[in-house]
Amino acid sequence: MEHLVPIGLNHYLTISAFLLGFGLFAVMTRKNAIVVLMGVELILNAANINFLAFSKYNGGMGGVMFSLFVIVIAAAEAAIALAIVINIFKIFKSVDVSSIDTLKE
Amino acid sequence: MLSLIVFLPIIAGLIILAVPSSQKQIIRIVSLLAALAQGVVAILIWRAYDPSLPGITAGPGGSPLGSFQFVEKLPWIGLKLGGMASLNIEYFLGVDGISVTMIILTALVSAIGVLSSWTIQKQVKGYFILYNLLASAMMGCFVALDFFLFYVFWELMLLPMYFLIGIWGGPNREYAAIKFFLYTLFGSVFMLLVMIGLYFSVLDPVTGNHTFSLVAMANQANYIQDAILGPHNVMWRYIAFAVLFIGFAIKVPMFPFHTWLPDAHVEAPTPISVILAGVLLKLGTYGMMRINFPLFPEVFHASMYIIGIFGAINIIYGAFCALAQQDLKKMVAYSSISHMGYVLLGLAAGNSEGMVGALYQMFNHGTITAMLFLLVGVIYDRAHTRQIDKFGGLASYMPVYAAIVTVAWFASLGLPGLSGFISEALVFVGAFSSITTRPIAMVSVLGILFGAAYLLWSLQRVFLGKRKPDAAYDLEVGADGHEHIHFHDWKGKIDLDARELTMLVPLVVITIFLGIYPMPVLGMITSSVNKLVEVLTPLAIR
Amino acid sequence: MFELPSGAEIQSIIASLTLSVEFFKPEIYLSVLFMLLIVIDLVAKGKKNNLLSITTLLGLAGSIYFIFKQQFMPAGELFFGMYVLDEFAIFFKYFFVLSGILAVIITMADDQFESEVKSMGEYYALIVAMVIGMIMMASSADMMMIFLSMELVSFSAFILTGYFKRNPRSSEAALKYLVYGAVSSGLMVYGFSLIYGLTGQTNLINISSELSLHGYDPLLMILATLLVLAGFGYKIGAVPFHFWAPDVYEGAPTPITAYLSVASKAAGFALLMRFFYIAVPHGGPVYEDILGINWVSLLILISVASMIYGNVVALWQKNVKRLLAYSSIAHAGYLLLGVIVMDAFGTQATLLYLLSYFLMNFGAFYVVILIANKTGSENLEDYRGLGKKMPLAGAALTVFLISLVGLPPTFGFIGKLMIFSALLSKGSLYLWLALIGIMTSVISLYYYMLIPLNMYLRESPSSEEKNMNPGLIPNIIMAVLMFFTIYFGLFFQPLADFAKYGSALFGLKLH
Amino acid sequence: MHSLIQLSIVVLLLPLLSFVILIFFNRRLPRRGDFVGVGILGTAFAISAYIFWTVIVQTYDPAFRVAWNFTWIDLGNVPGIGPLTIKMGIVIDNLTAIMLAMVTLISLLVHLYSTGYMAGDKNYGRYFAFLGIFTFSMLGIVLSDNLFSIYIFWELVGLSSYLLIGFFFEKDSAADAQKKAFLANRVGDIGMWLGILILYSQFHTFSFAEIYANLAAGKFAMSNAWLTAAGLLLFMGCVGKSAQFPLHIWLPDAMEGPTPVSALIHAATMVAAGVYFVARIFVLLTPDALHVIAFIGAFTAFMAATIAITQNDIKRVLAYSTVSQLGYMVLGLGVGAYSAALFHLVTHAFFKACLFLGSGAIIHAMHHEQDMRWMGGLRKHMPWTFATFTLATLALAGLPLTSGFMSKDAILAGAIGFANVEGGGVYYIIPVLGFFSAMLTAFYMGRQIWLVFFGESRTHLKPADDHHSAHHAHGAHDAHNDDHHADHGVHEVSWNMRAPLVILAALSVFFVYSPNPLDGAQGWFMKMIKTPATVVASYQSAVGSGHSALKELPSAEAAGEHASEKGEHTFADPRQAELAHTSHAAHYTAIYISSIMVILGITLAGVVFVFKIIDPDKTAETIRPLYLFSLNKWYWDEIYQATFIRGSLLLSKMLYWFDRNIIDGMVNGAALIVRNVAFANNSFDKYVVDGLVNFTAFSVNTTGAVLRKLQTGKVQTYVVMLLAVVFGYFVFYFTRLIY
Repeated sequence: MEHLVPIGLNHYLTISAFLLGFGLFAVMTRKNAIVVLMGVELILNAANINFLAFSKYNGGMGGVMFSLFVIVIAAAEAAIALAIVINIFKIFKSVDVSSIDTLKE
Repeated sequence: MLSLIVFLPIIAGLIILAVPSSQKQIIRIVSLLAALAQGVVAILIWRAYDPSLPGITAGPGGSPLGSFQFVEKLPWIGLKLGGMASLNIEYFLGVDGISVTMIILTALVSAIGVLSSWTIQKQVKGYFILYNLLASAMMGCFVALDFFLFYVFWELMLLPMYFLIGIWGGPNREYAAIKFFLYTLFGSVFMLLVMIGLYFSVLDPVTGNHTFSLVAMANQANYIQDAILGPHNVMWRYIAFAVLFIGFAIKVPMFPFHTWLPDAHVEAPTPISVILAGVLLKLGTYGMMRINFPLFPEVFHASMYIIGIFGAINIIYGAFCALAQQDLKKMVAYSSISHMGYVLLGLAAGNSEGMVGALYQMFNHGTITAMLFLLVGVIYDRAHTRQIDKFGGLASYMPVYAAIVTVAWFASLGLPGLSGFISEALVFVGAFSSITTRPIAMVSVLGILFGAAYLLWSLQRVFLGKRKPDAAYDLEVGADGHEHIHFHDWKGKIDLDARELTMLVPLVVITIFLGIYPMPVLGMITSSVNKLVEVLTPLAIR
Repeated sequence: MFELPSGAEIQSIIASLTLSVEFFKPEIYLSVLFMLLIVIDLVAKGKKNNLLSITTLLGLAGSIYFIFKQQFMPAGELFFGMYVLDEFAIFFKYFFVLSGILAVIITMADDQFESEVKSMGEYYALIVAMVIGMIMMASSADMMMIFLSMELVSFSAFILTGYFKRNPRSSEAALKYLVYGAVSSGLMVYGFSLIYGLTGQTNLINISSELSLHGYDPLLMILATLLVLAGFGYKIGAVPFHFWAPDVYEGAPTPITAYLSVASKAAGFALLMRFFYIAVPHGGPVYEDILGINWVSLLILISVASMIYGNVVALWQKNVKRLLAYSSIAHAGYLLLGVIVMDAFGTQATLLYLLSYFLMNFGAFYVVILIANKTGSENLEDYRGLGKKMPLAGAALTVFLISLVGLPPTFGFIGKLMIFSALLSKGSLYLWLALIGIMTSVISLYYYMLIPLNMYLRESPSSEEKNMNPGLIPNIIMAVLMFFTIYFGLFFQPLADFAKYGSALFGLKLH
Repeated sequence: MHSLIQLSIVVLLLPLLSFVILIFFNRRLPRRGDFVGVGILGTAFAISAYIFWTVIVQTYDPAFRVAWNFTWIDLGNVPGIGPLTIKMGIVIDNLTAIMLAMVTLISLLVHLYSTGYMAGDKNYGRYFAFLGIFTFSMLGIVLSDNLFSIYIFWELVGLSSYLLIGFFFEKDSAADAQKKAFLANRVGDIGMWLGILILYSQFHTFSFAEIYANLAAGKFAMSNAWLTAAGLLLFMGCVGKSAQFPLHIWLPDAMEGPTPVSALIHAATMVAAGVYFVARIFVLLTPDALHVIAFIGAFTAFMAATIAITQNDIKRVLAYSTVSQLGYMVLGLGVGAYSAALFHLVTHAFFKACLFLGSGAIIHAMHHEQDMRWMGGLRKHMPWTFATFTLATLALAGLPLTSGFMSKDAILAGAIGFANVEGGGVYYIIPVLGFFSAMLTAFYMGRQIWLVFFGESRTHLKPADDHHSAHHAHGAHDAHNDDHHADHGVHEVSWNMRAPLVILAALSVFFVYSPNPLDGAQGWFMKMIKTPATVVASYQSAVGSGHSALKELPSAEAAGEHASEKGEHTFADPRQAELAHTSHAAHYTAIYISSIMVILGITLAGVVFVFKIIDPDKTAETIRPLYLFSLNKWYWDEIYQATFIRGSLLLSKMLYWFDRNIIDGMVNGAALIVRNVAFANNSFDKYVVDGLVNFTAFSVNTTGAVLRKLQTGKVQTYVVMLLAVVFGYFVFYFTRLIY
């Protein structure tokens, strides 16, 4: 087992970077509003991982606290978002983000 | 006293604001009274003015007193700026020879403007409110000695003018209004930067703070050596001078920034044309004399030649364009471009004769052009056209009108015995005496000829000869067997009526009197101009 | 790995908390107001909208008292450095409360609410919530606090934007706002996390000391700052983070548009200034040696882009609300000019400009609402001939627009004057910025003047004589706003002094 | 203040008074107030006669001079110059006294005459008012002691002539003529003004006395060429007023005015003002300038004479003869025959006025028929006119015993002398032209007398389609009978028109001026008016030689220069002494030649018109090109029309186009293009375009158009762009960091 590299900061950071990338990708490409919002969640969680990893590696509880708050915020955001999306669906009869572009230029 | 003369019209405007808009007559009378009151104050100032005090720069001890007159100096804004020194703005009014003439001119022209506004029927209330606002702003520009204050008044003129042209103007008024607005604004916004730059470069000798006071700025000793516009920053000083000059030149208007003027004039209602030509254009050259040149004397001295050339271009170019006009009012507009060229030339001369001539030309052009526009308005009211070839032979049927027109036209072409001549003569004398502008003067003299050409030609086509076949009026043989003239849908008097005469006669009298005996005006300005020349001449030459 | 705190520690913690509460009164008060409003709404079941609005007005007005009391308290940290109380914060507290009040007033004047929604319900509560959030934004000294308060503001804003549930434009605006806001705040948080990683600190002051102490990896730092800036930029609606703004401003209920364009922009600036002045090193030798990585240049870029983009695109707008939206982007640019100067004078200029913007923008939107009430439209064409029909509104709008252009004798001119003075006080260094500002403001004159042009110079196609008088109270309010816009244009001493007072940032003396 | 000065001021102001009274009140006064005009002028003449008496007869002193001035404009203490004022003033010397008397007298006579001639005109009162202001300004010129006031009155004279030429302004021809006259004069005035400016820029004064003093003291800092230029430029004023070539074109057209006006202004006084002015500035004219002046004078005299031969309009003949005679005077000044020229000025004034008034009487009698071809046989009908007219004609032709003879011979003598002094060669052109013109003068005057007074009346020959114009000479030949112009009631004019004729005729007899009919030099005039000492030569000596102006002068000149350097100033400039001497010597030769010439001319006229030995029409046909050339006045009008007038009008049109399209377009930033684009877009983009005038609307506008496309309305694109920006900026710094 000793030939296995212990999991270090870099691994966390890489994962969070990937998460961020996925999140942004989802936000940019997915048509379905719900998926877009999931992308946003991914972004936030990427941040969370960073916070936790950093707080693990350079001590201090700040990161942990921060990530807790981020999670809470994410939840609230999701609630509001869903409410708005539902409202959108009521009106536009679709949740296709890319098709909702009456306001432009 | 100065505050009074500045704010009288605004007070009138506020009163009018209270008057219900149906009471047109009351509104008119209120503004007329305001204008007359302004005139009275102007006369008082003129009487009480002491020609011996030079003005331009501070008197003994760095205070404006003893150099300027009727000084009113109150602290207005005194801010502690974060980190920096404080921002001091003063409510600082005062007159010297340069401004006192302009004050009188402004009072005169705005009073006449009110009279000629009598015919305005559409939205009288709004019209007179804006008109009074404009009158105040103009007056303010001439008496303000604090750059900030000056700038406020300067910008304050734009909006009323914009609406006065835009709402009460001719068919193409929107275009003319917006064009006027943007040109002049473009000219002035950059002035703002220069103003701030100057603020940071000048210290008030008395208080030791930065100051907007033009009096302090006019004294090179008050500049911080290596401030942004201090004596060491030669490049920036040149740029600042150019920026200011363009800003004022647009108002003058100087070629090639003049194209707003014909449009504005053609569209504007008569009284506004009168104000525009009578006073607003003067603000450009006044600004040069009060701000642009004294603050940057060495730059001025370096650029006299260029300014002179632009003056010459204005003179001749304007005259030629006037020669080509079919619209009488447009012709007059171009003629004022040409005449303001004389002012520029006189300023470029940089010596007393030239500057006195320029200032006097400003005054005379104010009165004469006002007269011209009023006269054009008279015929436009009657015939609803200004096309030169739509008339002919009017002199036979409107003798009084024709007589006054002849006086005005000849005054405009600089006939001796009428005020225009003396100023033009002085301008030429000055421009020729200065080595720098001598060749320019030689060329500009042609302006006299072409001026005569377009004026006489138009005079002939409109008033002499016989009625043109497609003229804008009919002839009918009256009861007494003589031919009479008849304008379509014009009920009023054919020849000038009382109101028009009351507007025109004073101007005619002034024109003739000042043409024979100019000292009443010259006496007031000479000492200031001499001082100005002294300020402008670098020590090397002095 | 953590050991539980001893009783003594807990004692001290509680003590400091109770101490902090002393300095936290306005926020608490406002939170109470917030809940009160919800309760009232539940009780009075939306029958009496006036009841709600009046309560809100009084409540907000009341909060001024507490803020006023805070003026005499010593500046300092609260809640373990999470939160600060300083002149800067107090300035913005006043600012936000007043803007909240104005937002309520405007709302009361807007007839659209009758047609669009049954009850005002939580509307006013949310406005108050926004006020709280923004106040906290202005006073938070810790990244966590920043994030929380920002989200509080954003969420309330999302809901308010979509408040007209049955109106597609409103809902669409809400969605866009939401997505865009979520993404950019997400990026911001990620940036925060990176900074945390660099420094191990969340408190701004500690961060800056850490950074200047140990230096940092410039690449990571710039990335972090960019991400953070994305978050702030989205709040202040500056190019290139502005994309949400026009759509949201157009779609949202007009009072909310006004509110967002003034208040939440101001909150963004509060954050921006605090963060850039305190957290990240700037000025001085500290950042000279870091391979020319220069936040100021970044801000310059943004502000220039905003000024040009906002003004140029506004030329093409036919809808007044949208036109004002673009103009607000441009104004973000002008405000940034003040920030760029990075000294007390600059801050003062920015704050003063915010004040002027507050007056004239609210005024403009107010008149727009009144006109929309009568004509039911916000398109330029429908403004034709209004000058005659609603003389006071026309005059007022003209004054506000002139002020927005920045012509004397209006407050807007003073704002511009101060900004440009601040730039020129640095000699010819920022002259070119001032030039761009001047040029663009000449452009802006054009599209602003289109509105008076239509109102006065054009005749209205329909000459039917319906009563266009907006009513007594609106007229008075308009008149007052107009009066102040001009009055402060001539006698701006008190406000300028106030801005000077506000420019003292958390004890640290700006150079 | 000298009593004469006071009187002269009164004389000066009286006509102005009459102008003011008449212009405002003529309709209220009986007879439209003509008696006011006549009365006032009578007084004025009486006073100036008194002045004349005191100056010329009592103080019989060539050097007599009184002056007075007052500060008109005070420019205060001018930096670099010190106290600076512009003064107005009056100077009275012999010349002034004579001119005063002459002007007031002729003016009075014309007033009197006009009461008959203009009777019944609807603007009768205004007419006298205009005469008044003219007399005022003319007297102003005469009395001025400085260039500035001369320039002022100069222009005022131009104004009054403008007003009077266009008195019948309903006639387009009159309106054209007045404009033409004013503009032609303006051209001259510009030159004059520049000349004044040159002198002022040196001495900061306008006063003759001071300028001459400074010049004599050699204070003229510019090169001598500038002085010549100044002289010639000042002379341009004379070219304009005195209708010298190339500005002579206005005078004939000026005959559109009422005939008495032509007599007063365009024959006797105003046109003479130019000569008077040159006399005033005579002392500062450099030899070079004088040469140019002499040649211009000679050429004008000759050209006008050739034109006068073929004109058919009775007034035009006189007009051209006036031009020709003015040419003589200018020639005289040019050759240095100072007093002779002025002498001719005076004599010519009287007999030419007489001729014009006579022609006026004829026209009046002929019911405004002016074409000599339709006159004839009038001597029976109007003997008085005939007698006076003939006498004046003889004077003009320069037959002995007339005043014209003396003055003209004096000039010609001067010309010969001049040619001798200058050493012959081209300079002999001047006397030759002079004599030849003398012959032509005799010829055309003979023609006129014959056509008008002798033979049978040809009124009935007048073709119907010929509208009073001398231009359609060919209309003369297809004569078909209709007698709508039958000469019913051609009769002698009334006394108030006859009296002036008689007086003026009397004044063109020799003994008025000199006891000796052959030598004017013995007359009081030549004794009183002496050639003044030039200030140029002394300037030479003061500044030292080496000036181009003198290099060309012959040895006599150079010798004289040294003389003057030694400082004997009997004649400041020895050249003048030389001239005086030679011209005196040439006196009798001049008499002989000119008499021969005159007689030649008259006989030729007789041969052609009286005895019809040579048929004028046939000769005209044989030398048709020459004939037309003369008839069409050397085509000057056409040339000017084609070049200057057309040219400047065209230029003005071009410039205006330039203004509207280029300048405006440039400043508006290709507004045209964009406006079209804008019209396509919507109604008020036009204002977007023109609104953004000052920095190239086009670019701004299109950038706007492009940028707004970024706002796609799709939230995801927004996010993409956001990230793109962040990433791009990041990459930018990344690269900055790596390299």
